[in-house]
Amino acid sequence: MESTTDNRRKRWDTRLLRVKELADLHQPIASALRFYHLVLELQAEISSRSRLVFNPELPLRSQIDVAAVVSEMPALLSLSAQHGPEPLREAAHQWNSFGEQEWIQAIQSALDPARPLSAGPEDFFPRACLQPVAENLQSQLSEDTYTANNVCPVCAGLPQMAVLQPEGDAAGRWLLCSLCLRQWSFRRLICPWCREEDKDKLPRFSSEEWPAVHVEACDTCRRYLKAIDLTVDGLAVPLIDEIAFSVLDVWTADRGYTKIVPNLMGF
Amino acid sequence: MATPAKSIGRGPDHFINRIGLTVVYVGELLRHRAYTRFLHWAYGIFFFLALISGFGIYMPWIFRWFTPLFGGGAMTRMLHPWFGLGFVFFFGLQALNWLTLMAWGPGDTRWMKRLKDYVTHRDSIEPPDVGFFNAGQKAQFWEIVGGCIAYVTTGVIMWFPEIFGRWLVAVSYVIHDISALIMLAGIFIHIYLSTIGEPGTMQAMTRGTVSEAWAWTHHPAWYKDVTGRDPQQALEEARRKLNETAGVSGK
Amino acid sequence: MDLSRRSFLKTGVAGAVGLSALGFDLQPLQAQSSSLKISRTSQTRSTCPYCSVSCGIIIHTIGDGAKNVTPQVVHVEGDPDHPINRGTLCPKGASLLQDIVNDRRLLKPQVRRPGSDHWEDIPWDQAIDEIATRTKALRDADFIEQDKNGKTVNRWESMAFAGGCTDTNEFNYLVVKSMRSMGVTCLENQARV
Amino acid sequence: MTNGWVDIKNTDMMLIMGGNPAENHPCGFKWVVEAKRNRNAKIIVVDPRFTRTATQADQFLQIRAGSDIAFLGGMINFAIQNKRYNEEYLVNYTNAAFVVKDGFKLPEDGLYSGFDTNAKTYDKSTWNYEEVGGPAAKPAAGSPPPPPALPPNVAYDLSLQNPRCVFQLLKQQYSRYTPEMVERITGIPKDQALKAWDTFTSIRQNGNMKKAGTIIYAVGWTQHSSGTQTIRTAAMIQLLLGNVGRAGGGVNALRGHSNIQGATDIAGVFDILPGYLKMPTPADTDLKAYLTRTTPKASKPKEWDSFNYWSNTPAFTVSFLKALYGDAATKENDFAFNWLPKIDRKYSWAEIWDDMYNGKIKGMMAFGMNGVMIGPNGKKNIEALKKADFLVVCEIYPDETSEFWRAPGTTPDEMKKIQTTVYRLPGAGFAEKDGTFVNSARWLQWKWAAVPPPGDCRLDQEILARIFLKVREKYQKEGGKLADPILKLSWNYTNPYNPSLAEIAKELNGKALADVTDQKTNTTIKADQQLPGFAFLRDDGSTMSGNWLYCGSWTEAGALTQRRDPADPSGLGIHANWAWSWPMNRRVMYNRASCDLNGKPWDPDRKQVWWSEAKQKWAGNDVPDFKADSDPKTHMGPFIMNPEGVGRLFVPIGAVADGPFPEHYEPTESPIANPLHPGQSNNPIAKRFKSDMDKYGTVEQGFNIICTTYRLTEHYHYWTKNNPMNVQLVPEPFVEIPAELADQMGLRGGEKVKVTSARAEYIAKAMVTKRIKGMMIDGKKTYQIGIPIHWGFRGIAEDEGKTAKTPVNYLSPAVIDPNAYTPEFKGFLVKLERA
Amino acid sequence: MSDRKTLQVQRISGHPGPVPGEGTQRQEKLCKLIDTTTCIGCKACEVACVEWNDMPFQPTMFDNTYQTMPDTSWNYWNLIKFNEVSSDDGSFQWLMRKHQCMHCADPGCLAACPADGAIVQYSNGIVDFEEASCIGCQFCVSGCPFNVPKFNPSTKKVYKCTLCSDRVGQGLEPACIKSCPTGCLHFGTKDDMLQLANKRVVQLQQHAGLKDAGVYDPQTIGGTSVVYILHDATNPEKYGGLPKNPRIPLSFTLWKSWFKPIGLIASMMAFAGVILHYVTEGPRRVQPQPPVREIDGGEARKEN
Repeated sequence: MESTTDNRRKRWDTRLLRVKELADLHQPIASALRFYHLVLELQAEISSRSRLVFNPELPLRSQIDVAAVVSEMPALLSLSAQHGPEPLREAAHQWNSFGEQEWIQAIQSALDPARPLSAGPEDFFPRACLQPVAENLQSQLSEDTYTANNVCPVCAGLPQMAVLQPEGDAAGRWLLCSLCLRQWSFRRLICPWCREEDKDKLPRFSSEEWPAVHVEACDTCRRYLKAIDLTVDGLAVPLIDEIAFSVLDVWTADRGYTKIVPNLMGF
Repeated sequence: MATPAKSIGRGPDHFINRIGLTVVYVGELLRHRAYTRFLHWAYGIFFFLALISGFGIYMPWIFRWFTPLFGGGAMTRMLHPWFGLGFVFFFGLQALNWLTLMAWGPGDTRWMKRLKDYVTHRDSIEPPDVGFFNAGQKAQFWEIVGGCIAYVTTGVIMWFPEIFGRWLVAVSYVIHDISALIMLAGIFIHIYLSTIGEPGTMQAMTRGTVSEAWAWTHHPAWYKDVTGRDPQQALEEARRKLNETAGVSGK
Repeated sequence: MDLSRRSFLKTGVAGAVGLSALGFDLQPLQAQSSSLKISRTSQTRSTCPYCSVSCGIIIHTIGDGAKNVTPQVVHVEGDPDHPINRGTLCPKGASLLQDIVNDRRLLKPQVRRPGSDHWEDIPWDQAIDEIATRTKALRDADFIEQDKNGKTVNRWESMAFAGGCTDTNEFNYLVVKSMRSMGVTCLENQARV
Repeated sequence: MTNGWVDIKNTDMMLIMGGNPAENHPCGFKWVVEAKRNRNAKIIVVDPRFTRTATQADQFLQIRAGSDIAFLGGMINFAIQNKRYNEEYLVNYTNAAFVVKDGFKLPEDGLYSGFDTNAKTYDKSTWNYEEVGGPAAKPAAGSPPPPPALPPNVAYDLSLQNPRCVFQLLKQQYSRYTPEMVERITGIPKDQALKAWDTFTSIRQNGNMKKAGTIIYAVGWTQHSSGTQTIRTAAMIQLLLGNVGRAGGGVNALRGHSNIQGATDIAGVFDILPGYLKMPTPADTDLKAYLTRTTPKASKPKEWDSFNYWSNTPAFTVSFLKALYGDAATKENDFAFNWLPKIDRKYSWAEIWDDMYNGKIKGMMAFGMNGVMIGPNGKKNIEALKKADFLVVCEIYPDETSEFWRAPGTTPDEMKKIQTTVYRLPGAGFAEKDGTFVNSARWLQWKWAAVPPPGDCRLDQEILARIFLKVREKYQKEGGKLADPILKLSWNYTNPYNPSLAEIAKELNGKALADVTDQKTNTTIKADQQLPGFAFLRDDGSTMSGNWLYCGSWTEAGALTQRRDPADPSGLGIHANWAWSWPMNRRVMYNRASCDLNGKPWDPDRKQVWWSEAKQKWAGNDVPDFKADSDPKTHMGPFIMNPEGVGRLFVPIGAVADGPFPEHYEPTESPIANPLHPGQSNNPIAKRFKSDMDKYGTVEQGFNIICTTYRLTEHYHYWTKNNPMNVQLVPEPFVEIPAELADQMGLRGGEKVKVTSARAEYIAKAMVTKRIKGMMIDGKKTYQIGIPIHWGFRGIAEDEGKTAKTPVNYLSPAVIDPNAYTPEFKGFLVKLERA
Repeated sequence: MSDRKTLQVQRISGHPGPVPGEGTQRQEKLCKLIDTTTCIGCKACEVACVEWNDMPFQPTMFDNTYQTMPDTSWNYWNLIKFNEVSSDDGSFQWLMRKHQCMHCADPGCLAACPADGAIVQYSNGIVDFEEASCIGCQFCVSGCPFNVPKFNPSTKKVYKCTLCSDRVGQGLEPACIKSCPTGCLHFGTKDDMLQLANKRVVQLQQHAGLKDAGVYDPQTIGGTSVVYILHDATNPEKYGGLPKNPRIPLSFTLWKSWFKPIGLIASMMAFAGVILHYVTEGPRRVQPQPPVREIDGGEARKEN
């Protein structure tokens, strides 16, 4: 158990370190990253407090202790109220005025696998609290073999980004779950949303400045995900880097594409 | 007027004796012909080029300001062997030039034994058997000859490490360095003695002449050889003259 | 709960004016985005043309976005998903880019005339027409409808077709169709040797 | 391959012989290493040279080129002597128990029964099974004897004791292949051979079926005058040991090129039609006669069942004819069967060149096929081309064939006399074309075009289509000999001048022309729909399919060849949703044999298929290569493509031309007389050519060294010599020479040597190596040398003048195997001198 | 981005005393593991190396071997060496070894290099050449027990494998590693690699009949960041230039670090000596000198 705790701690430390580093490098997104840093700190704490043992017989989402998640809510709301951008502050104040019942409702709504997570505060608050709890659960499962699923094989969540990792001399694609942050192997050159495989409909946009980030889009369903290429930048922490390159989300959105699921910072 | 030609072993008409012009004023003696002087400065320049570039390689963390003079470290390293070869070439000619003059005689051994007296200026002039070169000069000469051989051998080995192998290079590297250090020490003495250590010497390698007084003071036998006069007598005579003009009686 | 959830159901940045869904200022990002140099890459799954392991490869090309722009191959990588090679390539496969972009490629139809010691360029149409004319003349001269026993054989023995090792199934099938319909018996392929 | 590349990881034992996969298939070889690393699998490598593959071997044996059957026959002998077989598999899944006809004679003297010395052919009537109760009806006196056919009711002896049963004959045949005899023939010291045989057959110690062993080979076996029989010997070992049909087992041919498996399936070769249908002969006067001849009838012990899949030949054939001629093929006109060319002689590769040399062939089209380089006897091919009227070459690089008229050594005067017109058309490279390649594992993988062809290059299909349509146009306008097949050939492509390969792929799969219903499953395929599999093919003209074997590859569900799902839930390396493999996506052929008689997997850890009692069906991780609902109790044989339903240790009635059991024959050019039967040293029916340029060398003429040819990992045939990186890796040609021989010659590495065969000379630098050793062959010290084939007279190094500009295949002889018609590139005689 | 984050300088060449910032960041030692028992000599790693490092095409010549060239060169850092080895017992081996810089813990090149900062050892074990500081003296060539650094006559500098320090700095594995089709190359921390290697050695000893199989990680130079699994670790020489006990010549260690400065000081003593001489003894003047005048009652030294 101790080593698990250590691993968890290490995981959060890496993320915290990276978000700080990137906040200094990417001015246009710095304010969001600084706020994300605070959220990550809180998430790390939530993670250290959550000690559920995963039961492989049951769906992951049903194993989440909603009451425990609710108990994390005040800290997040006060953090958001203090440090969040103006509209989020307002939302935080508003949420503070709700009772626990509304929070439970919101958390359960965020846990509904049929509904994609949205970018706004109504999903931000529950999701920020849920992510570390769900991650702790899924990380108790060993790495699974390949599945063709475009939803998370553990919690059925939709992917919020892709990670390209070394496979032979090339880069294999993994998707990252928007809820439990699990990474699962998913093949290249297929749309993770509509399964389009026509290469002419699957453009990859990359900027010259950042060879390790790509926008993998689909012209059929007009959806996209960003991919962080660890075969180009092995120091990237995909979860964090994906947010740091949100400028590409802006660029892509301007061209009429929609992200499958926005990341926690709402990009 | 006599010339030192016979001591070189080549006739006065030998072509190298006709290179350049040396003006010998009254009261002076021809010490080094233009050819000799040219060689001296030629290898002198190469010596310093090799020295400076060599030290840039020897210890760049101290001598790193040397390398930019030659266009950076790599250029320095590339030029160094050529400087060395330049030095060895010209010094080689000088060695031929001076070979007979540098022959070691019994007087040289005696000179060496009284080296301390020489250093402490015990005698006002050198012993009468000191010829064109004294034993100290000869010793340095032969050290340089030895050094050149060491330089060339070890230098070539280091120049082409792929041919000679790493162990030979490793040894060469040490020999080359030691050789350079010895020569560096020697050069300090050489410069000192040819400038402020023995005033009047520098002229021998610039204009090529020395005063007669210089000659009987430092190389009495040579003085006697070229003028036919006894250096001691000449000294006494000069001293007398000097006293006369100054009106001061010698003791 | 009074929050009008649906009104937020747009994604983070699309359609947002000035602010992201959580309220981050988008202006700096928009400014930055307009200065980016973005290239559009196509990735094509192909198969290494060399040995019969048939390693999967992915060919990256840029420039397919715009019309009238010839795409350029910029990178060839092993297909990471391919069950056999799993993203690896041998020294031949690893240098496939040099095969795709190679200045030794033949670029124009050429003909060497009888007795000549050099190649001449020839327009495609003329080349095709000459070949067809010769083909037909040869067939008409040598086609055998019946053998000496009077059995129908409908064959043409004076023309040969040699197919290569990297011809696709579909091309080979066209060969079989066109050649067999003309009665060609001398149909062979690298597969034999 | 009966199995696949990834499947090699499942093996416990490998015999790699006649192939050098580490060199020629590095990325596939990964799976060999996996087996070694993860299963401690053993590798035995047998080769004339210590190859890159040999570096991975637990045991390496240096063999004389062309003596493989002797080594393998010795292994059969060893396995039988030491009972290294499983009786259940042997008796039930092979024809070991079948009784062979009286009158059949083993080749103690080098000849089987029925040899006709004058015609150099066999009368194969005795090469057959004994029928229970003798032949049903004697032919009436006077009438010609009917062609030999398999008896429907085969006599058998499950105790394997009948002296005429296949097993006993097998035992007798290979009892002559003693370790001592094998040593004399192969040069492998007998203790080494015994150790290797013991190791390989150890997987079947005490008949235990848990382990599996594979045999991996390539053209090191094929390119011999007994090539087919060598491979058959390997197949027999695998049948004897019960390795066929099993994960980690099988007989695995590693093909040398990206799509020659496909080219064979599609029948880009003279002797077959797509899907291995037989070519019609003049005797096939109508479709019925053809189908009667080519459709086998089940031949089995009465109590057993046989699926006899080839009984569907009529459906396959008619569907093919419908694909060829569409509406012009009707029941009334025998589906235009008569328009197909009928052949009664061979037109194989070497024969084509011989015909051209003899002035019989006047025109040639070569699409990506460099005949001058490929040889054999390449100089003859150049001379042949000089006699042709015209040559059309479609290539991407300047090649030797298109420039035969200025081959090095051709004087300007000679050039003036060469009257051949050569068209050189710039085709498209692989990255510019889509379409399917079939790999060694029978996987049809669609690839997509990444870029358009450069310059004025055209897609190959466009070039061919334009030529064909121009010919058709001329026939339309001018008429000519039998124009109908040309005019009525189905060519219904959206752009006929540049047919889309996707359309062709769909045509290959086939579609229903009228509604077709499968009675058993009660599914109906509507007219114009793609067929889901070859079970739906019909012989009444209601279906069409360009190649029945590919039926199921592009169904209504789309192109299965384009599937790219790497999932492998069983972990056996099956990857059922990655592309598509023939037949019907089965990844391991004959996988019914991976189960015991009751349908339970021999090895519960490697479950491929099994009989599901509950569903009364065969189920599996792989697609069962079997009749899905055949209860094991019916005793249907697993080898459904054989009329017997079982594997053939004994091949009846001349399916293999040179004998029902393989016999060792010396290569055509051999340093010794066959120690088994000096009177019949060579394969009696291997074909040699008789032109003045076809010379064959003997030891007496001074050709005393065995030469073999091969490829290097850094190069690909005659292609990468245009590629700077590969040229850098291995810049120049060389000749590998045993150090011992070089010492005798006073030759040092890097010096030039001249290799001379009866046909030509070859000059290159010597590579003096300890990797080839001198051998004692039948008491005679014998040396072998080897030459990689990659250099010719056009290429980066060649154009820079760095090579002697002679293709290696100037040296090799035109002798062909009687079954596969493959020339003997490996193992001919040369002399060696300093140049 | 996080340039060179994992590349913490541990020591640099030609520079005595503490290196600024040395050891401030604890770094895992990195290691490349090469399993020669599964290498098939396919040269995919050579191609990967050439391509990643953008090396120009260079004409090669056949040299009686399958090897691409006789030895690595300034623009060819990674070479499979093919070694034909006959043993006394008549057995034969064709040993293939991927030859490249070993990235020694005690790098002979660094010890030999006089140039300040031309050779850098990072704390993760990578030994890298800094082209800008290289003076092309080639002492590193002699210092290296594996004959790795190679001189480029046109740039006058020395080059070798960098263990893809640029890639490793970006958190990636070296280019060669990922290219290997048989998976005989591994990359990770030294501890992990040694563990993996030892496991494989046990397998080779127990199942492949290779009693002498072992790991090559020579301790005479403090171990290396490139470690081999050998079929026969008792005799690494047969793998072509793999010394059993690689050593750095004393002249590159003792001489360079101690005697060089001492020698320099000794030499400078001559300078001090002549100054001293001038001060205490004065110049040796030409005789006779004019008589000395008395100045302000002081007594000048008279000549004798």
